[in-house]
Amino acid sequence: MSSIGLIISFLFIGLGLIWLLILAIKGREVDRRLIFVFIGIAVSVPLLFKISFSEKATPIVRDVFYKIENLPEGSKVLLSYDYGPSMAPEVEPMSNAFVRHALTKNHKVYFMCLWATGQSLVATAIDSIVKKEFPDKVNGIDYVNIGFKAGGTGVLNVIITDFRKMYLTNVDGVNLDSVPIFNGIKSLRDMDLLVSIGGGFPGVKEWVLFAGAPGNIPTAGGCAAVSAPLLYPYYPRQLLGLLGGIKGAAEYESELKDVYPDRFADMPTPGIAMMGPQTLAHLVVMAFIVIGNIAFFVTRKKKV
Amino acid sequence: MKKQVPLTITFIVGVVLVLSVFFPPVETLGEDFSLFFDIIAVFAFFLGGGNLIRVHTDRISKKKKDWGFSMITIGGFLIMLAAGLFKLWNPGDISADVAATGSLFQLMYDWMFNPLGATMYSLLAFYVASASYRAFRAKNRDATILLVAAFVILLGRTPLGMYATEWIPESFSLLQIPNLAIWIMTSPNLAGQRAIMIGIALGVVSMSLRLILGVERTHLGTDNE
Amino acid sequence: MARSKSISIIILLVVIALFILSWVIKATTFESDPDRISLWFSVRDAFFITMAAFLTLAIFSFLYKDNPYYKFAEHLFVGISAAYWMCVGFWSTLVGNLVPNISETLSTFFKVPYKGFHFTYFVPLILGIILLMRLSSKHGWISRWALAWIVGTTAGLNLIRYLRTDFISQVSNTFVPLLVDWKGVGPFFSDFSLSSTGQFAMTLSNWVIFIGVFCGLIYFFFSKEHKGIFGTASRVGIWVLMITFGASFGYTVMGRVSLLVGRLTYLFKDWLGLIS
Amino acid sequence: MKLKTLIVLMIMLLMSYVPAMAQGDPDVINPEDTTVAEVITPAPATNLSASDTPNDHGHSIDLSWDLSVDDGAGMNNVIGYMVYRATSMDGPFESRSGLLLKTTDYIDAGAINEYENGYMPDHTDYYYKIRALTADTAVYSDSEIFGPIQSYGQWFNWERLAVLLMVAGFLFLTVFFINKAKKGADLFVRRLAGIEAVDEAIGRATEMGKPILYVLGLGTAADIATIASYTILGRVAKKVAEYQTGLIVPCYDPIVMTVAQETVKTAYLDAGRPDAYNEDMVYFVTNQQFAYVAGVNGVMLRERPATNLYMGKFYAESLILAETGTVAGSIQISGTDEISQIPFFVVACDYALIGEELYAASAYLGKEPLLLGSLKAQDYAKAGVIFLAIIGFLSLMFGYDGITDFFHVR
Repeated sequence: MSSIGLIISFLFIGLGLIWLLILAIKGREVDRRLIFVFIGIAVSVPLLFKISFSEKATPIVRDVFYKIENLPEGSKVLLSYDYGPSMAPEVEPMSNAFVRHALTKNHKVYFMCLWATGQSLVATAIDSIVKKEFPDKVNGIDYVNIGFKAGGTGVLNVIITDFRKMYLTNVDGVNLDSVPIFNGIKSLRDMDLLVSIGGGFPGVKEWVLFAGAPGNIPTAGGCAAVSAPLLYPYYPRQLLGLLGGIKGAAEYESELKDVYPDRFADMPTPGIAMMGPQTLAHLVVMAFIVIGNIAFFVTRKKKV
Repeated sequence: MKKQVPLTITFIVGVVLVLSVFFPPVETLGEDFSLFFDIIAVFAFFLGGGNLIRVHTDRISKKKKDWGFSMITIGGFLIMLAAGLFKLWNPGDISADVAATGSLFQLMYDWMFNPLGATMYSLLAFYVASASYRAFRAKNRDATILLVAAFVILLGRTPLGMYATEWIPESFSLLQIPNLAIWIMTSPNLAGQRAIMIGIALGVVSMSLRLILGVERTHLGTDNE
Repeated sequence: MARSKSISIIILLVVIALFILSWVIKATTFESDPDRISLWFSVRDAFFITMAAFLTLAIFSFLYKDNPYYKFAEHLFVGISAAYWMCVGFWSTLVGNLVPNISETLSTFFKVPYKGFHFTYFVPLILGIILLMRLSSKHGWISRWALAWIVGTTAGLNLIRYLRTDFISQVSNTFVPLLVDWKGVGPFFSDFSLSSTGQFAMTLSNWVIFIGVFCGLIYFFFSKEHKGIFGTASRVGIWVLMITFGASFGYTVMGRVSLLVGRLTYLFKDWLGLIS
Repeated sequence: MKLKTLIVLMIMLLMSYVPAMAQGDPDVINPEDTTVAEVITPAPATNLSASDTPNDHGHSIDLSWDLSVDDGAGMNNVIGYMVYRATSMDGPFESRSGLLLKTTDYIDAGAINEYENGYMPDHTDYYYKIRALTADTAVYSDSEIFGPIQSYGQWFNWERLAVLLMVAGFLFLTVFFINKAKKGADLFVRRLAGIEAVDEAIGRATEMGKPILYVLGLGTAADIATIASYTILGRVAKKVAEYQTGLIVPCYDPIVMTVAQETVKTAYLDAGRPDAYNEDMVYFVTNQQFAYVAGVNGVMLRERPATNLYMGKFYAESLILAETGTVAGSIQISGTDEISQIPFFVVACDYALIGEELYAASAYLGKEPLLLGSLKAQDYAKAGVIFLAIIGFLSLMFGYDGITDFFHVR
């Protein structure tokens, strides 16, 4: 199935690109809608035929993985969902992998979000992953969801000194003092690891600047590819590791599968699956750049 | 007078906040002010909502071009507002989460707001391609540098880059495309980012000073009304 | 003209027919679903799933050209999103943070834990009301006080924040040794290879970062003409910036494609059921 | 005499050393002990000391101690520590921390306000002890009690001295150059191609009889980039009023909208055309990123503005806007301080202001001596950074890291 898809898509795209090239050499203007069609095909065909390639974790991803892996059992890990549904396809595979990994290692997981739109995503994660795959984990003891507060960096400024100044209750309306997992937890400084997943503002950068660095708390992140270059300056000093875009997610997933081949044999790997369309789309974009430049030089020569 | 009072307020608030950082007894002032800021922002949302209604009713009443669509805006706005403020179809009581599962608010969020936003965002995949076709051309030296850097990174993000340069021995592994891509990201890219960051930080500091000192005051409008 | 109008009406009818068709088919497939306990739920969910697919396609149609379906989606989106933020702001900030600090009666009404009366919370309340005075043409000018407060807060917080985090940390990170005695490799020049983890690569990186930041900053000098050595350095600065921009652009393509994958997955999987 | 003293000293030294040797040498421990280690009380943590946390507002005490010799060595039965506190020597002691693994310090901080849970009053005597715990909850050992100790607030945070010095230095530079400019010194400012293109673009719009679209971006009123954008908007609006071109300013943030209305109104007044000002020029679209983009896209294709100006904070929508603007055939000038978006603007727009240039633009446009003075101060600060960086790497080369330490400010 996937090899047929591969042949079809390569044939389709290859012939199309050759045609584009001929147009370019003739010096004709190419309609942008034609370019859109190519991208559409390059993305949807691998999706329909499930074409995927193998991945290997890079150091920056391994650093995050082995931080969670090597924390002693029962460590407190805070996951902040700092993204909205629009960014979810790219970063949700990461947050799902983090949740699975942390719960498998029996860490205590604290869910929160700095984006209002993150609330429903946390709820989905708890319903579809925690409750289904880890039925023995108890809300309030093994994990808790404290939800969203408006204010972005303002929230971080407050909870780095005191959670209870900002959060009176968890999302179910239970006072934090009656939630066992919050016993002895005053502020972010009591966490063993902060993980922010998000690409916009506030996101990983704000977690580093307003929580991780001032509180000296280990901070890791997962972000959309677009913000990854911005975060490299903080790695490895203030940010212990980073998952950049879907490639980072795919690497994390493959590492998880390698280390726990039995536990996660049937784990869905949206990250790895999504790398198929990625690769083809990249090839198409590169082909466009090359053809665009040929067109440019041809027309310039004609003018001269 | 109408301008002096605001300038004084800006000055006092700014100076107090700057100094509060250095004096532990008032250190938390910044926190409180951020919190206040959020509360004021919510009041502003009502201002925005009012403006939205005004603009669109105006379009409808004057039968401006596309006025029919303005009715859709107002309709969507009112339904969503009612669903959220009155917690329609919400399984819980008044203390329940506004976006609780099953509520109209959550349904509209999940099936309208969310797909619309995600689709709008995904248009970028097409625009990235059209922009790279149109604009990545070796017109001059600067553009060529930009083009080459982008190309190497793109190659590095695909298996193709690895296959093409796998033959390069370990002692020259920097020249392998994936490594070169990472090197570009962590060295020249980092330098560029850093220069911009330092510049921006200084720009922000300088701009903030100008605001506090009242040198920059366009935003406060004028005295003669 | 009349012909194009009749074509667009035909298209509209086809779209409506397809919408209803999808709605009905989805509803019938849902009927066997145990999660949806009544007919109402299957009809409702089928409507929403079809609606989401319709809106997705409506937005995509913009790639071809501006059209009534895009206009519909756009106007709907503007309306519901404006209301969304008002509701979230109302419940999470006003009810969640303001009410528990100013009024016990309101706290009981909204069933939020009362935190005691704090008069400082009247500052944002009053400023918020002042801001709303804008709606009055006579007393509109007073809203500037609230704006002045906001600008003062912004300036005060940002001044320190940027100085402390971005400025100082970035400057201190630029302090790198320009001759790298790379861990365990030995003194400089003992390992002269182009290995990506080697000493030479490390040293090269540090030099590039140092010179890059140096020249980049020179480019941002505004009060000196870029001539002579200064001009050369500024030109190198532009090159470094161009590499940065090219690299960021190339790196981002991946993220953008992911988003498209997400939407297409919805269409293919959740709506059409083509893939599992 | 001397010899005698020496011998006594030697004996004392030897005596004090012998028990230490016995304790420190793991071989001395009877193997039988380790098998029953579970029930044996471990050695306590030692050398507990406490002091008021420096550079804070009080209500907090720093603690430090040495690990129990049975932690990770010896009988190896200590699993962690807990901090206990009391207000008198005899207790009652209450726990102040969770289980701390392999830890030798802790900051015991309480709430600052009396009405809050866990309020920790200042100027009160506290007594601390550290409990070394084993896997068996009934088996533990306490350190010696340390106390009394009081917490109190400080007036100045010395850790932040470097920041204060920098603020002061920058303030001095700014005020100095502003004064110099006031006295009439001619301050040069380099060309900013993007800004020079603005006037031209407004002219073009007038010729074509089409409006100008000014997008303030996604910044809130709390973003400096947005404030910088107001100034440019003011200037553009004034030109637009003079030329009687149309102006469209769709806003994302209601507060920003308010300020923008004020700015545009003022500009029309200044241009002497208050009658031409219309409230609908500046309007609120919505507070959601992509809904806002959808709306602005619609405006671009329906109103076909001759010129699009994007100034302020932009996120992912930058490229959607710029590409749609290209389709509409508008001239596009952009400026943002959002680093991740600059590349898209550089690639897709006709002119782009890069980062700091956006802030400089407002000074450049006004050509006011006051603003130019502050630009000069900025440049001096940049020169300072370069100078510091050179000093920094020179000192690192000679193995001195005092300078880099100075910059590690909390």
